[in-house]
Amino acid sequence: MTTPLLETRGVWQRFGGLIANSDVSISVGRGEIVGLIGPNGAGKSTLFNLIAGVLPPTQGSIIFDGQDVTALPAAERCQRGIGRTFQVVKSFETMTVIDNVIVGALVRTTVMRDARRKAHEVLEFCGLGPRANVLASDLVPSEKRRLEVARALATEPKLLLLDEVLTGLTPVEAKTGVELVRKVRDTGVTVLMVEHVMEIVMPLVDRAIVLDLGKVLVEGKPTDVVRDPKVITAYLGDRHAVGA
Amino acid sequence: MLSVHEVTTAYQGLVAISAVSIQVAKGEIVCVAGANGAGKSTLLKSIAGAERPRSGTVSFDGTRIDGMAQHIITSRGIAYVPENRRLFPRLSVRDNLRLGSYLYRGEADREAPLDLVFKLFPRLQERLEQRAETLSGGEQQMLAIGRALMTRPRLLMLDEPSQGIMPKLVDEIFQAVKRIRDAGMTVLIVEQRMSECLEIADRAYILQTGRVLMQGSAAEISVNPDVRKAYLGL
Amino acid sequence: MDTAFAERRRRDLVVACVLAAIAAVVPLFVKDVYVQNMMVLTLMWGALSQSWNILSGYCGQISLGHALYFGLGAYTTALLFTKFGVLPWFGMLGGGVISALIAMALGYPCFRLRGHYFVIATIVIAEIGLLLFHNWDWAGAAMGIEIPVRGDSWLKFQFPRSKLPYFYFALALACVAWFVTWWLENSKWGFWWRAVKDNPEAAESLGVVVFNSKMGAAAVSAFLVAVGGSFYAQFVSYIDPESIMGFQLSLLMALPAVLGGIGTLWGPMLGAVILIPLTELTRSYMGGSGRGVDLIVYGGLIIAISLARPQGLIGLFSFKRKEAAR
Amino acid sequence: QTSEVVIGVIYPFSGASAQMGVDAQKSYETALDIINKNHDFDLPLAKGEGLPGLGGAKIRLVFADHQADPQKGRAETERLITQEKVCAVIGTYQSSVAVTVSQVCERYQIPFISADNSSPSLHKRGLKFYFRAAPHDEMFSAAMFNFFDAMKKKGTKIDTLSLFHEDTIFGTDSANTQIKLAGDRGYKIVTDIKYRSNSPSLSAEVQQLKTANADVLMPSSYTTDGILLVKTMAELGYKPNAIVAQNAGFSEKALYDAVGDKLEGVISRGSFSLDLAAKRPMVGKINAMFKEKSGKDFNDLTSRQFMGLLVMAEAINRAKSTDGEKIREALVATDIPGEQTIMPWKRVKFDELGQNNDADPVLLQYIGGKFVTIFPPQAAIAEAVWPMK
Amino acid sequence: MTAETIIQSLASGLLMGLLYGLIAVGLALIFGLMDVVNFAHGEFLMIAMYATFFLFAFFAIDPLLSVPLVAAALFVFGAVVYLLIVRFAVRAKANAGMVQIFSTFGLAIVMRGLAQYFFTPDYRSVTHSWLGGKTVSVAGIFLPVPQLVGALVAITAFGALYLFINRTDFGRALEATREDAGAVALVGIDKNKVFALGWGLGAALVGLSGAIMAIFFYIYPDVGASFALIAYVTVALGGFGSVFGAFAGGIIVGLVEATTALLLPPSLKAVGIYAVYLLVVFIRPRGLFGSM
Ligand SMILES: Nc1ncnc2c1ncn2[C@@H]1O[C@H](COP(=O)(O)OP(=O)(O)OP(=O)(O)O)[C@@H](O)[C@H]1O
Ligand SMILES: Nc1ncnc2c1ncn2[C@@H]1O[C@H](COP(=O)(O)OP(=O)(O)OP(=O)(O)O)[C@@H](O)[C@H]1O
Ligand SMILES: CC(C)C[C@H](N)C(=O)O
Ligand SMILES: [Mg+2]
Ligand SMILES: [Mg+2]
Repeated sequence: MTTPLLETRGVWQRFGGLIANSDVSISVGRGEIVGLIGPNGAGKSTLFNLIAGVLPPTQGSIIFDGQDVTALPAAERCQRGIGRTFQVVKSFETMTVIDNVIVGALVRTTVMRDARRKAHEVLEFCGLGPRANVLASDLVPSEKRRLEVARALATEPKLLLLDEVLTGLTPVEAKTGVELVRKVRDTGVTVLMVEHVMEIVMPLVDRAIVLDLGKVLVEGKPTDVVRDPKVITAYLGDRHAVGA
Repeated sequence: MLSVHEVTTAYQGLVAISAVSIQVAKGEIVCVAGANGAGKSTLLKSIAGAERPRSGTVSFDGTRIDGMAQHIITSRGIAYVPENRRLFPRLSVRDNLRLGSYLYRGEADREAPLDLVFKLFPRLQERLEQRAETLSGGEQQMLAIGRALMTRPRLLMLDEPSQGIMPKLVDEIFQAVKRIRDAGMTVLIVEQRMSECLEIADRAYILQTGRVLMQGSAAEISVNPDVRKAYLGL
Repeated sequence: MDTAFAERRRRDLVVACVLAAIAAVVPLFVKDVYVQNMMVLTLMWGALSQSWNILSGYCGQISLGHALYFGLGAYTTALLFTKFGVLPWFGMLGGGVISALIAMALGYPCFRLRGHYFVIATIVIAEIGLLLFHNWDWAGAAMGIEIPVRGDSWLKFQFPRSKLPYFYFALALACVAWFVTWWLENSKWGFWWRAVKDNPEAAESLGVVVFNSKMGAAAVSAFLVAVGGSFYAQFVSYIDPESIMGFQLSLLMALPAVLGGIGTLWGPMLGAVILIPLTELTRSYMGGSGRGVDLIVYGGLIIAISLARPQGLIGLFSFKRKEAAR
Repeated sequence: QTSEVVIGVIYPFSGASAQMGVDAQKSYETALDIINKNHDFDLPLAKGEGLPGLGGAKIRLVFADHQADPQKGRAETERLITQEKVCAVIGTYQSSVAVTVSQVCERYQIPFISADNSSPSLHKRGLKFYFRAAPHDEMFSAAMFNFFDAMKKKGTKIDTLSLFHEDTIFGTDSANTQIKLAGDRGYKIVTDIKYRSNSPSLSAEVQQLKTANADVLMPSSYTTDGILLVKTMAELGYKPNAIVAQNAGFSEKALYDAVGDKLEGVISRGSFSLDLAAKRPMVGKINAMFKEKSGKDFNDLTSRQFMGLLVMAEAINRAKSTDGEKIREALVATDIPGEQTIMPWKRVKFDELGQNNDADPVLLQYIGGKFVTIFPPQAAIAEAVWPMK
Repeated sequence: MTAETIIQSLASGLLMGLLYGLIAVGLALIFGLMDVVNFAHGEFLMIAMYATFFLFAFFAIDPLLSVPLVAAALFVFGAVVYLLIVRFAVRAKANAGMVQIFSTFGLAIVMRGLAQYFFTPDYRSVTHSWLGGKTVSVAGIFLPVPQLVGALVAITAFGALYLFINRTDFGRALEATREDAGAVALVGIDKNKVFALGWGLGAALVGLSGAIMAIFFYIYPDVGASFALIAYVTVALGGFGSVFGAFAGGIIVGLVEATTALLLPPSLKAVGIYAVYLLVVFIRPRGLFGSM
């Protein structure tokens, strides 16, 4: 295999006395869908923030596409191909859905016509086509999460970081979501996703990384991971121990 | 205890729920389910007074509460945990919880429900001084429920409480809901995780595009073939 | 493609051209100098507010210190002309460039600030500018600068007896400010700015270089406002610090945009068309009493409009509604 | 013939100096009463009704508000000229506004009387339609230094001066003149404090004055700052030997109402003095008319405003026309003897720049609750009390 | 420059600073704690000064006695302004900040107009009062009694307000309402009541300062303008959301002003204040003690 697309090397993040990430070293290969799971507060979103460049890690480095991007600002990382969604959605509330997505598309082109076309494509792809001209503030939460994905996709990322975008869906809707992520991967995008719903994670991801208390607990095939007693105690609870 | 009668609510002319009627009896756990955009949240908002119904009535303990200001409805014993939680982001966990008991300020036992809250969510006790906005997603959900409990509601309304919660805790939250009911409260819960929810619920309603599609006891609903196909994905 | 969108942009342009054309012939019929003066002011404030709107409305960096750029434009022009004989046209350009540079230099530290901290920083910086000019003897200090007027001249852009040339310049300025906004609105910058206004963190994650977009908006905005200031110096032919750099001026620049619809294409112009005549007429026809009635009426209307139409008067025009929402 | 002659009066009627506008309004109305109605005063146009030269036409005043903004002053002047068809304009209190108002008048060939502006630069701009019957700050300041010279001759120690002036055009101009005169006449300025007008506090400024402790304190302040200055001086225990003020605030009733008890012996320049009533009884009567309208005695400003309108009306009457050029010619030919004014002036006669150089300023001293003329000797009715109490 | 000049200037600056702090603290409550901009703050002060003046002129009530009366009157006034105007401005969905700025700016103009209409633009002052003109001098340093009393009132008010905000449920409710006015109903708080009280309280504090100021300052319809900008800067310098910040901010502003007047031409003394503000926020974007 060639170099992984993303690697974190001994990444630490401290908030005052609290250690949100401690010595996290993970890697994500090209074309993979990797699930990042773990208890609430384990440091998953924090790790996303470090990868996307919202914060500089207290310690450690982040290698993307063979280059050390630790010192780069978020915008620059986006230009290099890291797209992300926010767990607590951050839509541009006074802009329409399509305009939200155009902002993303503008990283790759400055020709408005192209950006707009791209945005429409992405919206259709995410099933938000009919909502294109609605103000983002009028969307319901699940739509906003889809908008997050659409926006990130419009930046044509190599790596897409999805932070709980498939929550709050009925199981049937979740299946559509799963298909969507697969389609994304099929266009050549590598996906690193956080999700708590095992019904979604299990069938979707190629590999799962479990964080607990800021550290990598286990990683491996999803079917193996969910059988791991450590993961069951820390994360899944008894029901899933049998159910999975 | 709660009776929603033919309530219609619209957003700038766009009808989100129309002529929805539901009943919740004291001591029940009632689950409301339905697809995205079916109007579940709107229903809760209409009860809580966050949105004003265009027509229909909402009665609580025999008094009409539709049209009342939201804070009055809260003070009458309905606590509402909205989908987006609405914590006070820059206040500490402690202050968020204290504000929950604002209605009981000056009373000696204002912090009484705190024991229950910490028993249900010990994590909160560890994070008392942290600002709410820096909590992880799951922790925020716990705080939102905890804050609602501090208002000592008789009816607790939860909008998708399992969202963003780790599997182990989802169970715990549902168990907590059960314990909350056992502590004497009534619970109206909107959930996508129907199977888990139906396990603890007494009755359920299914909404579809703003109307009640189906209602019945939890047991009936969970074996209904249509529901199994359309909502449980089985 | 999004034809509805393209069509709306085209329609905006057509409407603007028609309005400009109508405006252009009005003074041929309206000969009253007072009314002409009012029209010049309306266009000028419309243009200023439109320029202010770029930084504060689109990019969301509320500045209540734009009087600084207005004053810099006016001073540059007046000083270059009176001290060095440089024609006002160059002064205008020079004032614009100086203001844009200063806006960026100030933006460097200021754009780290958020919310009220930023607003107050802009106020305070403009006040410092005012005080410096107030005490700068070479620049006339409190005495101000009187631009010697020697008869009609396009070269020197002075017309003691006619308002028309000023009117057409103000109209052109308003058109330029409008057009620049129109053009930027559907450009990378326009989108960046609105994204930065709504959520800088999300914008950053989508490749928007937040700092640069603020700097860009500040520069464009300051440049245009400075040209307005230069124009004002020529128009009044006398400037003194208080009347071209005072805090009131910064507020007045923001007011049309806010009342008309902040962050919208048409809002500032609409606001100016309503507000400026209102200001002038209340003062002229009620102010002479000395009893403050004009203030009561004027202030009352501001309260009424801002409460009745918080999104701006633009919302009254239903066909523009989507515009405002966009 | 015209039955009505319209004159524009342009003042600040709102904002920080609104009071000046309101007082001015009362003063102009008093003058109007005298012109339009029959009064037995030895003043131009007092006897008989209206302007005999125009067949008894009455004068009508149109007041306009310039809010202390030169641009608004200009716009209002244009409105007055073009819409209200005024044939003359009077104003403006603030010198900065007088700049633009006079420009407009020049363009429209409408005479402008700068009734109460005191900035010396105003008449030196080569305007043909600009006239000022009253003294300007150079004349006022010269009077002060003449007074110092006279006092020195009598053996009073006056060597050092402290200047204390506000930072707008009035204060700056005044201080510049005083600095120049002090240099010429060999006085030492030990501190020159330029302060921001309407400052919330003047403690630091006053402390510096106190430290310098010059023989004379020379303030050029408007009313607000004047009040604060005097109060702060008392608070900080600063009692100068003498205060010689460049009028403005120091001729306002409001200041004496507020802090009069601390101002016993203060000297201010002025162009008016109620003492004159002793010599010229009509002054007292006219003052009474004004007091009835405004509740105040005439002061330096309101008296100049009063005279401004009379001078203008007298010229229009002689011009027998409302044509601007004709009025201008009549103004150029104006020669009103001092006795026919309410001022201690020699006469009203304009030089080629439109300035009346015979408007002798006086110095007044505030003693026992009223102003007493102490200089120049020919007008004085009392000796200066020096040092002030 | 003598040592005496410097000490006297600093002492005067300190007293003035406490007064600035007192004026600012009402604003700190409205602006800093509720995040609502009040551009009519200076006019609130103006009204308070007029109230004191008329109590003195018509009923011969000494300003010192009118302190509580004026504070109470302003409390009602502030609450009414909130209920009649600001409540609607806060409700605006889009650009609520600007709507607040301009509705209160409109209010400021109306208040000036009304003051001019009813009170005329004349400059007024309270001509004699128990404290007026009294000065104590310590080792050659003069301390005017009105300002000393003002400083005392300021310190007391700060202390009381600090405790009130930080120790009572009302204070917490106020903060919560600022954080998310739409969410307080979830815990049974009536945001209008909280805000009306907050405005009342803020205005009452301005009332305190107005009554004290009336003893030694002149009064006219535009008098607020001189203090408004300083008050905004003071609050921001101290940091939004902090009562203590407004207190510290006031003192710093007073001292800086006095110092600048010694070092630069006094007409530039405000530059010192502004420069210090900029310096502080460039280093600490949240002001000295700000929480937001
Ligand atoms: N800015 C911050 N300051 C202090 N603590 C923080 C901050 N951001 C995050 N934390 C803490 O760091 C820990 C990790 O948070 P993070 O958001 O990464 O968790 P998570 O794994 O995404 O959890 P969830 O699944 O609930 O979203 C949490 O305990 C959180 O409270
Ligand atoms: N603030 C709003 N403005 C306009 N339309 C809205 C708003 N909130 C909800 N809607 C519309 O009302 C309908 C019902 O929304 P609601 O939030 O009640 O659905 P829901 O069943 O809770 O969906 P979800 O499962 O996604 O939470 C949707 O079609 C939605 O688009
Ligand atoms: C004292 C006043 C007569 C001076 C006047 N305000 C001016 O500026 O000219
Ligand atoms: Mg997370
Ligand atoms: Mg919902």
